[in-house]
Amino acid sequence: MVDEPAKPAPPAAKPAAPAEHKPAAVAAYLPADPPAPADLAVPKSIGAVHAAFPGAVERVSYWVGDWTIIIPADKLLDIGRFLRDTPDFAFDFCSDVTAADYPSRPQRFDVIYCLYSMKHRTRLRIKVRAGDRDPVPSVTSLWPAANWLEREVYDLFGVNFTGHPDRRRILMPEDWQGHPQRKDYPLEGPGELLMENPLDWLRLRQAKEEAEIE
Amino acid sequence: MIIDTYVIPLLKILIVLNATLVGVTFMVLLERKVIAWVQVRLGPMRVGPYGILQPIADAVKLLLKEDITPARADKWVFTAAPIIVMVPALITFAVIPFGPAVRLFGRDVPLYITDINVGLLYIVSVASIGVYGIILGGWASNSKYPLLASLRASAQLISYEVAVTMTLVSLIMTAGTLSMVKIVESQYMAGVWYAFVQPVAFVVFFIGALAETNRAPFDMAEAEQELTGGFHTEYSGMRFALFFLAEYANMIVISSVSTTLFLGGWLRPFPNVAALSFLDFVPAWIWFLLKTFAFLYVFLWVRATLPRYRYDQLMRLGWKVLIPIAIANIIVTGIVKVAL
Amino acid sequence: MGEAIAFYVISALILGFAVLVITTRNTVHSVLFLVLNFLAVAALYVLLTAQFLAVIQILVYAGGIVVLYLFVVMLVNLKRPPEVHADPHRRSSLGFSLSVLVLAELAAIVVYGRLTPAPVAATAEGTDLAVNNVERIGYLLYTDYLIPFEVASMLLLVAMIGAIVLAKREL
Amino acid sequence: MGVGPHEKVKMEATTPRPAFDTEELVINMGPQHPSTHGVLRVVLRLDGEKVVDSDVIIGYLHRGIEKLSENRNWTQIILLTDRMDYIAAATSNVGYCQTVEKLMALEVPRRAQYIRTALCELQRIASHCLWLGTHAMDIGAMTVFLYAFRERELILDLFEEYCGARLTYNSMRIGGLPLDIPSGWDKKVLAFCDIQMQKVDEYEELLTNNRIWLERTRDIGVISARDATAIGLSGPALRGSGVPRDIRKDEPYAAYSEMKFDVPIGTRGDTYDRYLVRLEEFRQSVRIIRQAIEGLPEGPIIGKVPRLIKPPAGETYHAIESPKGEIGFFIVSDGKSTNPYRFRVRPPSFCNLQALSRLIKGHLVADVVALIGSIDIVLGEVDR
Repeated sequence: MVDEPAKPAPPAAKPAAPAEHKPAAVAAYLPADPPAPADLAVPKSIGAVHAAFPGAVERVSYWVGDWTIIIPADKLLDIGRFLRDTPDFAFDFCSDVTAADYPSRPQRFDVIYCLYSMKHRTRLRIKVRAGDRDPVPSVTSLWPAANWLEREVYDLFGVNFTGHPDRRRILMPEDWQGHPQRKDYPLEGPGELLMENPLDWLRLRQAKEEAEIE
Repeated sequence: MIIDTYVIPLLKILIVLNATLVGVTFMVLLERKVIAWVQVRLGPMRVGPYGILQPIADAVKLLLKEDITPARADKWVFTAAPIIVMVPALITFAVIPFGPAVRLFGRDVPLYITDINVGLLYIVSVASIGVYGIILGGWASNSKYPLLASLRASAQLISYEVAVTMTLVSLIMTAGTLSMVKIVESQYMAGVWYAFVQPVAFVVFFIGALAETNRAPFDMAEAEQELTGGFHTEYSGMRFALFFLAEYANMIVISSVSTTLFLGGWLRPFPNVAALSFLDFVPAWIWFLLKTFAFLYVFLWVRATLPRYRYDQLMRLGWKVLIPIAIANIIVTGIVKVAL
Repeated sequence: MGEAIAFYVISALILGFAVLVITTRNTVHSVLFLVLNFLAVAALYVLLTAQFLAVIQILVYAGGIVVLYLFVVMLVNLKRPPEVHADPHRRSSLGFSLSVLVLAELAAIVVYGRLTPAPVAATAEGTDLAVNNVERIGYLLYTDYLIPFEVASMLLLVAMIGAIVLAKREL
Repeated sequence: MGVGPHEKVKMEATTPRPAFDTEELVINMGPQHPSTHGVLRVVLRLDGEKVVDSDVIIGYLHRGIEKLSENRNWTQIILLTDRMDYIAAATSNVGYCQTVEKLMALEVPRRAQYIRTALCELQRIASHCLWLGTHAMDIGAMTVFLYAFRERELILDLFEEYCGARLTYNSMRIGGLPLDIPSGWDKKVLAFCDIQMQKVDEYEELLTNNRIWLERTRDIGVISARDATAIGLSGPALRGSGVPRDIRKDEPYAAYSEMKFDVPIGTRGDTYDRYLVRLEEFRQSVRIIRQAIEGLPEGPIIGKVPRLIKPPAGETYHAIESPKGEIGFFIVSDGKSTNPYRFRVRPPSFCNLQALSRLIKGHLVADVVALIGSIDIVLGEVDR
């Protein structure tokens, strides 16, 4: 159960999925991650990450007062430990781990870690981009709080967390097929059936519509 | 002759049994009302004026409910358990003296069914049989929560029985008799209720009584918040009602016993003060009932006020506090007896 | 007359329950028959106007000891597959000879009882017995039977300490 | 232990057998259990009555509010947030509305901020009342339950008068409030404050120095400040461990920056400290409500909000202090559609519940219910 790889979901552009059930206009959106205005001082934690891990930070973004850094998944544990253990910023509280799905991008998931420092009362967001089956290291060893949060992200998005002590579904039933928070998850009909065998679902739906017409 | 040996005792048994059963059902109402008043509620108000007929509605409801026996339960034991709980609670009343002899239709009729010379021991031993119903009820249900609860309940009953019996020993030493009637009479001779002679024993007995009747704050066995309802979780209908009634019957028993032992039974307050002799105007059995109800009220009051003990704390209280106190009390009583 | 009927009925019950105790398959049922057996024995004591003994019989045996049996039986799963019941080490001959011995002892007691007349003192105080039951037992325990009584109490104390030591190994 | 044939097989399989068979008992607490506060399921492995191991299973109330919100427009979501922490629905409303306001850079009028503050604090009292009642009930003090519900009823009446609903209020709008307070409402709130202050003393009389209560809560479920932070506790559960963290003070929202109040913290981090912290929060909440109502500024109740709410593309995380802890909203807007691209709630009950397994380990069954009560969860929020 624990080591079972993430359930492979169909690629985003699977032709069988009925297009009218996919909010197509929404799915095309890609996060802007706007860079910080030049006249704004970058928090010292971000500066320190830049210095300690040169070239690791892919992007620094600022929007309505929130700072976000985008880093590659393989640096996540190192940077996370650095941010947690360096007393100057001490991000010891992981308030949230979540994800967002952008199916039109090859690395479709943004895995988002919201950090908070009890000592300095500051927040920082870390983003990691990951493809469907790309491994994302679990940060449970750094912040035990991430345990259930990562389970939820795995459950609802199917992000492939590696090294998680107890990777099971948490909100959905254990035998559920597919990951409902993905943007290509159908909004109506038997979702698990569609995920397993899209043609069956289409036939079923067709039969139902025909019956209604008659 | 026939009347004295058969008719009168049978009539007395009939009256006491029925009065007890009615008392038990209304005890349920009293409990609901008293706790409701403590909690600024009204309690049952719908059936009859002020909900006074609620017990009847409850009884009808319980009688008409489907009587379920769980699959793979031990049918015989499952059926027998509520009876085993109920019967000892009722037959205890055989030796409880409600009052002295009164003259009725030209005969001296004592207001108790019988007076045996080991009355107190009889009550203790009969009460100890009731444990079986609880253990077996939990076991026969073939379910985990009732089993856990019945283990708790029986361990609790056995432990507190020791403490209660120990306090009784010191009381017996004071009274010099085991007969319930003679204990009351000796309180009359002494001119004082034994609650004042043996205050420590009284307090220990009261705590033990709460625990022995599985009442709050010692109601682990039926802690619905923990064990979903205790040993009678799987019971329904009339069989559940028997467990339920037995608990209240036991409360009445233990209150009557404490009244008899510590509060002077049917005696009026301050039996030695002649100035209060106008109180004799009230019949003796009324005094008895008043004291018993005062006791019962304290039971309810405690339940409405206190949180519940945890199981291990309860056992610790029983074995490490109450039993040593009771033993010390016996020793002190003995020394005082010898010294005087 | 009535007394004799009661005696025979109760004796029959005692023997019946005793047989049921060893023949019943279900261990819990067998413990329950044991309780009934004890209760019947207590009834027999009442018949002999030994109320104190009857009450103690119920209190100690039915109400105390058998409850512990029940605990053990319930908690230790004794429901085994049937082949376990066929004990290969069963010593049928030993059991048989032991029961013959017990029978012989009982017979000896009966014969002895017939030969020696009942003590006069007991019959003389027989009327008093119903009233002074407890006092008489107390008196006897602390005079004639003082040593057995004290030995028994020592034995119980030892058993108690042993139980505590067994249960609380980390003391 | 049991009587079923399957258990026999298990016993024989475990060879060599010890002198005494000590089997562990697995019991299922919930999802149908009186003190799991809804549909929480805890699988307990017991040694006697001691919890050896446990598994907390949730999801029985999962309604997919996050997914649902991605297909509702921005205003409709307010109503969904009611259904999460239905004990303090207005607090969830405020959290969500403020997040959207942050995304849209909307200015909320001061009067609305003050009323929001008062409503949030009323909700905190209501939520704590429910918590206190059920917590005490779980430990067996049944009267406190009804006393606490009596006061909660008064709050529900106040809310009914304010917005017409008693449970799911839908009482906020993006940019302000839908309704101004009815006339005379402020006086009723102040009168309620006086009542509540007395009643808190009454609760304390029943419990705080009660010997049995002390024995049941002292040193039960102790968690150090460091562990509590690491495992993600927030709200009173975290403050009970001695971490002085309160979003109302640290990252003030609504009108909290103008309010004077203290943040109570515990010292030992046990159930009793969490209890004391919440009881003190009753008093602090009353203090805040009095300030908010007495200093209520005049003015509009809703800011300049466009008719069609469509925040510019971007994302933000905004957290406020709900009665249970940090309730955070992470919202991604694509700037084009009238619904959020991603809507995420950081539910405090969910994150606090995570600590349960750890807290109950080594305690007895009776403590399990005390600890479920002590971390104060609402399953509607845990499962969303």
